[in-house]
Amino acid sequence: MGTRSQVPVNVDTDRLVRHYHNMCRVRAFEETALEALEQGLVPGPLHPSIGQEAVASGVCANLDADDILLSTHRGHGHTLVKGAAPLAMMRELLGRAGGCCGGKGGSMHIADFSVGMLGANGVVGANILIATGAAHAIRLKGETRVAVCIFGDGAINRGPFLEGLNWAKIFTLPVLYLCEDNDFAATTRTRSVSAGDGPGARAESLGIPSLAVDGNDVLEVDAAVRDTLAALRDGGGPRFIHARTYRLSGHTAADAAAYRDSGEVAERWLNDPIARAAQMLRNTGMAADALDEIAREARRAMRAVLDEARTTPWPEDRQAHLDVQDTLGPGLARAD
Amino acid sequence: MGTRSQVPVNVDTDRLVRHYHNMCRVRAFEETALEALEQGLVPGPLHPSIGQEAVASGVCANLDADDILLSTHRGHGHTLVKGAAPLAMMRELLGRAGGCCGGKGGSMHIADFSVGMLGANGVVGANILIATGAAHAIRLKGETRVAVCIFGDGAINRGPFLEGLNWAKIFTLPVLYLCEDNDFAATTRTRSVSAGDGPGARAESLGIPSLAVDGNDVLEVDAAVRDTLAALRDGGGPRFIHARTYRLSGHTAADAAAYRDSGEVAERWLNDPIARAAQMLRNTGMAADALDEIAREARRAMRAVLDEARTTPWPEDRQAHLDVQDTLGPGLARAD
Amino acid sequence: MYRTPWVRVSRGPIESMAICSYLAAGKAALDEEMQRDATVWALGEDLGRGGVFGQYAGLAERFGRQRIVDTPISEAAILGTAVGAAMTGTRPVVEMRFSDFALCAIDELVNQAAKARYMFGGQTRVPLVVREPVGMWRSSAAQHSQSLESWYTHIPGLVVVMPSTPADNKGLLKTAIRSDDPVVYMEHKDLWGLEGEIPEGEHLVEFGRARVVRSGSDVSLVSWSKTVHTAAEAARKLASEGIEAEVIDLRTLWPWDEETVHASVAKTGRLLVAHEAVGVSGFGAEIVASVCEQLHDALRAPPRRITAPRVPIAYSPPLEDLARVTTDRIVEAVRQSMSE
Amino acid sequence: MYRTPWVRVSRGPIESMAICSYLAAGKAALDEEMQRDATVWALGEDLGRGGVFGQYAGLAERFGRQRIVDTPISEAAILGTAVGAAMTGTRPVVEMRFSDFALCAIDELVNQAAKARYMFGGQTRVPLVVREPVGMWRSSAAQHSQSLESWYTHIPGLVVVMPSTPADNKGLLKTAIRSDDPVVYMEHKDLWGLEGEIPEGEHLVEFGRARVVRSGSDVSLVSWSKTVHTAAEAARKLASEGIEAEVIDLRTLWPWDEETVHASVAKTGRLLVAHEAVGVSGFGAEIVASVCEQLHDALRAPPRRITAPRVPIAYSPPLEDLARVTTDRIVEAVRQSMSE
Ligand SMILES: Cc1ncc(C[n+]2csc(CCOP(=O)(O)OP(=O)(O)O)c2C)c(N)n1
Ligand SMILES: Cc1ncc(C[n+]2csc(CCOP(=O)(O)OP(=O)(O)O)c2C)c(N)n1
Ligand SMILES: [Mg+2]
Ligand SMILES: [Mg+2]
Repeated sequence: MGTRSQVPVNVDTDRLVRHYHNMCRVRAFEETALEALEQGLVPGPLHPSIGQEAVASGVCANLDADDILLSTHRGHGHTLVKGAAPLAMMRELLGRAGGCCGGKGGSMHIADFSVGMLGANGVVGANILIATGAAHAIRLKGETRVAVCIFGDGAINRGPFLEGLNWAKIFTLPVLYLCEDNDFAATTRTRSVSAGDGPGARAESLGIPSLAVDGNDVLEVDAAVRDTLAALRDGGGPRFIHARTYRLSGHTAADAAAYRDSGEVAERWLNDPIARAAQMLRNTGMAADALDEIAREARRAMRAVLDEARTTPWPEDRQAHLDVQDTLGPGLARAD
Repeated sequence: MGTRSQVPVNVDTDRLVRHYHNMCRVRAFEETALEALEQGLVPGPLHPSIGQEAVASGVCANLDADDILLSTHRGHGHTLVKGAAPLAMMRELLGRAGGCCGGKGGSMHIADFSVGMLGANGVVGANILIATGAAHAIRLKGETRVAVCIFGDGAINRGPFLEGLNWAKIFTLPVLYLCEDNDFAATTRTRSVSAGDGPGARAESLGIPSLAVDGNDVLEVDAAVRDTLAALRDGGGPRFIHARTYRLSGHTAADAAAYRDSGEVAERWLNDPIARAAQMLRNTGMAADALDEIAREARRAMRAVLDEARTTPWPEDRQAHLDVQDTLGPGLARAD
Repeated sequence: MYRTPWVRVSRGPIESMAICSYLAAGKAALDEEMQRDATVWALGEDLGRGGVFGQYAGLAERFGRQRIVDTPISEAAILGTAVGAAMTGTRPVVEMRFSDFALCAIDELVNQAAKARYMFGGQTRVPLVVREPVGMWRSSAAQHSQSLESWYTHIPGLVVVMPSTPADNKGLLKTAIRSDDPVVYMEHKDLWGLEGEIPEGEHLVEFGRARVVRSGSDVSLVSWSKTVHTAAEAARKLASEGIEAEVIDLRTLWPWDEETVHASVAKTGRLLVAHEAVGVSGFGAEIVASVCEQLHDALRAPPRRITAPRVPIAYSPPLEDLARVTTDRIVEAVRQSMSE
Repeated sequence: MYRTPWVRVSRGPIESMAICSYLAAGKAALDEEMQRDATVWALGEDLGRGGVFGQYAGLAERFGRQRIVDTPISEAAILGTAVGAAMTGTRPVVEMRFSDFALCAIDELVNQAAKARYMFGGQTRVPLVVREPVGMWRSSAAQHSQSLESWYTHIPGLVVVMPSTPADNKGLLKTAIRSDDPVVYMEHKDLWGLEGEIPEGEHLVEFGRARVVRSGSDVSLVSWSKTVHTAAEAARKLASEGIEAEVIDLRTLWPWDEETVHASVAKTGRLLVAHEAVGVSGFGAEIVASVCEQLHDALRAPPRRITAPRVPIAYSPPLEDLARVTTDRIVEAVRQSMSE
C-alpha cells in the first residue's frame, strides 16, 4: 500500500481522526494486555485483534450507547469502542475486583451492560442468537435502538448462523450481522472449510441484503455501517455486512501461527488499518507528529491503566458464590 | 387437473406402471395402518404421507439396495419403496415381534438396514447429518454407492441443514438432499417461518446445484432423481432437489387439520399424484380396469399384512434390556 | 440497565377453589402473568394454533401474534433468542414441545442462559422459563419420552420445577415466570388431563417447598411429577396392610426441600425415592446421598430407589411397561424395606 | 449389513515399560489403532495442525487428510456425521476440543448415537468415540472448564471413560476405539503433560475395572480423572498421620466397578468420593447411593462427597480455586470421617 493516496475526495477528517484515535487505543490496549500476559499477570487466554481494529472502530463508533452489541472471544476492540472503561476491562483480564465482570469472566466473557455491550462469548456463533433475541425484545417493546452482532468467519458454519438469520428475517428484526472475516478460524483457513460464495451469499439466500467491505479501510467500514444502521432504524429488517480483514497475530497470544509463512504476514502488515488511516490523514495534510502523539498517548494511557489494574486486589472470596441464582437450594448451604 | 393430457411424448409406460404400483402400495399401506390405528392396534403416533407418494416412488425406486437412505417421521412410503417388507413394517407399527426394529422403534423410527434404509428419525433435521456421515464413510471407503436424505420443508430452518450441506460440499460427498416440501410443518405453513427464496436457494448459496420439481408428478421426480444420481455417482459432490407436494392428511392421524379450510384440501386432492399417474396411463391406452386392479390388489395385500401382523405376539420381555450396549455395568444387574 | 425488578414470591390469599385440568392450569398461569406483565411473551412451534398439546389454545387470539409467537423448527434459536430477549427487558416463556428436543438447544440453555449472570459478574439476569414436557406418553419411543431432570439440577444457575397437580402447575408456573433466573419447567405429558382443585385468585407456589401428600410414620416415600400419584396409590395400598408411608412431592428439584425430606426420614427411619427417570445418576441418587450423608444414624434400613432401568424407552407397550415405575414395584420395595 | 465385527477386549502381554506423557499416550493409542484398522479415522477442528492441544500432531502427515480430517466449526455436524459414518462401516474418533462444546451436539450424541442400536432393534451399531477434554485448566472460565461426566452416565447406550494416567489413556482409548458402542472419552486438560510408565506392546485396558492406586484399611477414597492424583496425595499425607486410605481410580464411570468399590467399603467401612464436577447430581451421588443401598450395615460412618459447589467456574484464580477439590479438603474430610 505504501504511499497510496486514494483519499476519498470529501473525507471527513474529524471523523477519520476519531477512528484513528479509537484504533490506536484498541491496539495499545491489546499490546499492553499482551505485555501483562508475558509478565504473568493475565491468568487466562487472550485473543488479540491486532490488524482488525478498523472493524471495531468502523462498526462500534457508529452505535449509540443504548444500541446493543454482541461480540466474540476476540472482542476487546469492539468493547472498548462501544464505550467500556479500559481500566475495568484490564482488571477483568487480570481477574481483579472492579473488572467489568468482577473478574469472573475474563477476556472471553468481557461485557459492559451499562454501555449496551452484552458480552463476548466463549462459544463460536452463540452470540448470533443472543443478538437476534435482543433485537426481538427491542421490537416487542417498540423501541428504536438496534442490535449489532459481530462474529468471525468461522461462525458461518455453525447452525446458529442459519437459525438466527432466518429468525431475524421472518420477524423483521433490527439487527445488523457483521462477519469479521480475518481469514482464519484458529489454525484453519476458513475458506477451506466453508462452501459456496461466502457469508454474504448465505445471508442473501435468506433474503437479507448484504454488503462486502474492505475491513481494513476504516472509512469504508464506517460508511457501510452508517448507511446500514440508518436502514435498520427505518425498520426494513436485518442486514448483513461482510468485512474482509486479516488476523495479524496468532489465534491466541500463545499461538505462534507456524502454519502460515512469515512472508504472508509481512505482506499483510503493509495493509495495517492503522497505518492506512495515518497515511490518509497525512495526505489530508495532518502532521505526522500529531498522529504519532495520538498513538503514544494511547499507549501511555493503557500503561497507566495496567499499572492501576495490577495493584487492584483480587475479588473477595464470597464472590465465588454470588450471582449464581437467587434460589440457592440446599447445595450451597453445605461446606462442599 | 381432471382430464389433463400432457403426457410426456416418450413416456416409459413400464416405468410409470411400476411407479403407479409403488404409489398404490404406499397409499394402501398407510390407509391400512390408519384403520389399524382406529381399531386401537397402533399404540403410537402415525404421520401419513397421503398425497406425497410420488416423492417416495420417484426417489426410492431409483436407488439400488446398497444405496443409503435416511428418512423422516413421515417415512413409510420411502421405506416401503426402498424395499422393506410391509409385514415387518406393519408389525413395527403395531409394536410386535418381527417388526423391522423388533417393535422397539415404531413408525417414527422405522428402518431396514438390510435394504440400506438407515432410519426415520424423531428429531426433525437430525437425519441430514447422519446421511452426510454415511456419504462420508462411502467416500472414505472408496465405494460407488450414494446416500440420499429426504427431509421436510420444516427441516430447512434447523442448524443441521446448514452444517450438513456445508460439510457435504467441502468434502465433495455423494449425497442427494431431497426436500419433500408439503407446505406444512405440523400446523404451521412453513413458508411463513422460512426466509428467502426457499430450500434450493439455500443449497445454492452453499455451492450445491439444486433442481425444483413438481413433487406430485412422479415422472418429473423420477427423471430429476435419475439424472441427479448419475451426476452423484460421477463424483461431482452433493446435489439438491426441492420437490413441491402437499400433505393431504393431518400432521398425525390425530390431527384434523382444522387450521386449513376444506376447500383448499379438496382442490389439492385434484392434484393427487396417484390419480395423475393413472390419468397418464389411461392416456397411453392402458385400461382403467387394469389400473383399478393394481390399486385393489395393493389394498388386499396390505390387509393381509395387517391380518398377519395383528396376530403376531408381542416382543419377549427380555428385549426390553437387549441391544442397549455391550458393556452393561452394574445398573442392569439390579432389579430396578 | 435492561433489568426488570425482582418480584418476591409469596402465597396469595386463597379465596375459593375451582376444578381445573393440569393443562388448563398451566394456561391460566401464563394468561394471568401475561395480563399482569406486558413483558411476558411465549414462543415456540405451532403456538398460534394452541401448541402441540393445546396448552396455548386461545392465547394468540387474546394477546396477539407479537406475544404468542409462532416459530420455525429452530430449537437452538428459540432458546438462544430467548436468552437475548431475557437480557433485554422481557420475560420469554419458551416452549420446547418435548423435553427431548431441548437437546437441540443445550448450549443455549447450559452455556449461555445458566451462566450469564455469574460469568458477567451480576451485570445481567436471564428471566426465562423453558417449558419441557417430559415422560412416557402414548408409546412415543426413545426420542419422545425422556425425563432428564437430573441433568439440569447439576447445572449451577438453573431452577428445576416438576409439578404433579393442576394447582401446582398453576402456582409454580406463575412463580417461574416471575423468577429472574432461568427455570427449566417440566410438565408431564401424561398429566395434561388430570383434574384437580385450584385456589382462585392469585396463587403462587414458592420454589423449594415440598408438599406432604400424605403423612405417615413408617417410611418416607419421596417423588415428583407423575410418579407422585403412583407413590400415593402405593401408600393407600400399604395402609391397608398397616404400613403408613409418608408421601412427599418435591415439586421443585432445584432448589429442593432437604429440610422436609430430612425431617421425614428422621421420623420414619426409612427412605424410598421413586422417579420415572433412569436410576443411574438420576436425582434419586442425590437425595439418597444427601440423606445418607446427613442422617446416617437415623436410617433403620438401607435407602432404596425405584426408577427406570438404564435402557432407552421402547415403543412396544409391553416393553415400555418394563421401564415403568408402578404401584406394585413401589409397594414391593416398601415391604422389603419394612422387613429389614 | 454395515457392521464391523465386535472385537473382544483383552489385556495384551506386557513386554516392557516406557515413559510417556498422557498426551502422547493418547496419540500413540490412536496411531496404533489407525494402523491396525483402516476404518478408524479422526475428525475435528484444526486436527491437521495437531489439534488444539497437539494431541494429533503428526498424524495427518502419517495417515493423510482423508483419515485425519479438518472440519469446520460445526460441532453438531462433527458428531452427527460421525453417527452416520459409524453406521456405515467406519470407526470415527470425534474430537470436541473442549467438552463444553459438545453441548452443541447433544441431540446427535444422546438422541441419535446412544439410542440407535436399541431404537432400531439391534440392526445397527454406532462404534464412535467422542473425545471431550474436561476440567479446569489455566483460568478458562465458565464455558471452558466443565466436567459433565455424570450426564453421560445417565444416558443408556453410552460408555463413559475418564483416564487419569498415561498408561490408562493409552489402554482405554484403544479399547474405546474397538468398542462397538459409542464412548464418551474424557481426558483431563490439566493432565496432558503428566508423564508415566506405559507397558510396551499391545496395551488394552478393559472397561469397568477400577485400579486400586493404593491399598488401605481405614477408608475408601473413590475418584477418577485428575482428582485421583489429589486423592493419592491426600492418602500420603494421611498415612503420615496413621490413617490408611484405600484410593480407587474408577477409570470408567459406565460401566463402573461396583464390585471393587463395594469390596473396599466392606473392608474399610468408610466411603469418600472426590470429584472435580459439581456435587449436586454428580456421579459421586450415584456411588454413595449404590453403596448405601447395598452396604448400609457395613458403613461405620456417613459417606462423604468432596466436590465442587454448585457454582459456575470463575475466571479469577482465587475464585476458581474455591471450586477446586484440594488435598487439604480431602484430608480434612477423611479426618472428620475417622472421628465419626
Ligand atoms: C462452538 C465452538 N467450537 C469451537 C470453539 C473453539 N474456537 C475458539 S475461537 C475459534 C476460531 C473461531 O474462528 P472465527 O469465528 O473466524 O473467529 P476468529 O477467532 O477468527 O476471530 C475456535 C474454533 C469454540 N469456542 N466454540
Ligand atoms: C427438532 C424437532 N423439533 C420439533 C419436532 C416436532 N415435529 C415433528 S414433525 C414436525 C413438523 C416437521 O415438518 P416438516 O419438516 O416439513 O416435515 P413434515 O411433517 O411436513 O413431513 C415437528 C415440528 C421434532 N420432531 N423435532
Ligand atoms: Mg476468523
Ligand atoms: Mg412439511
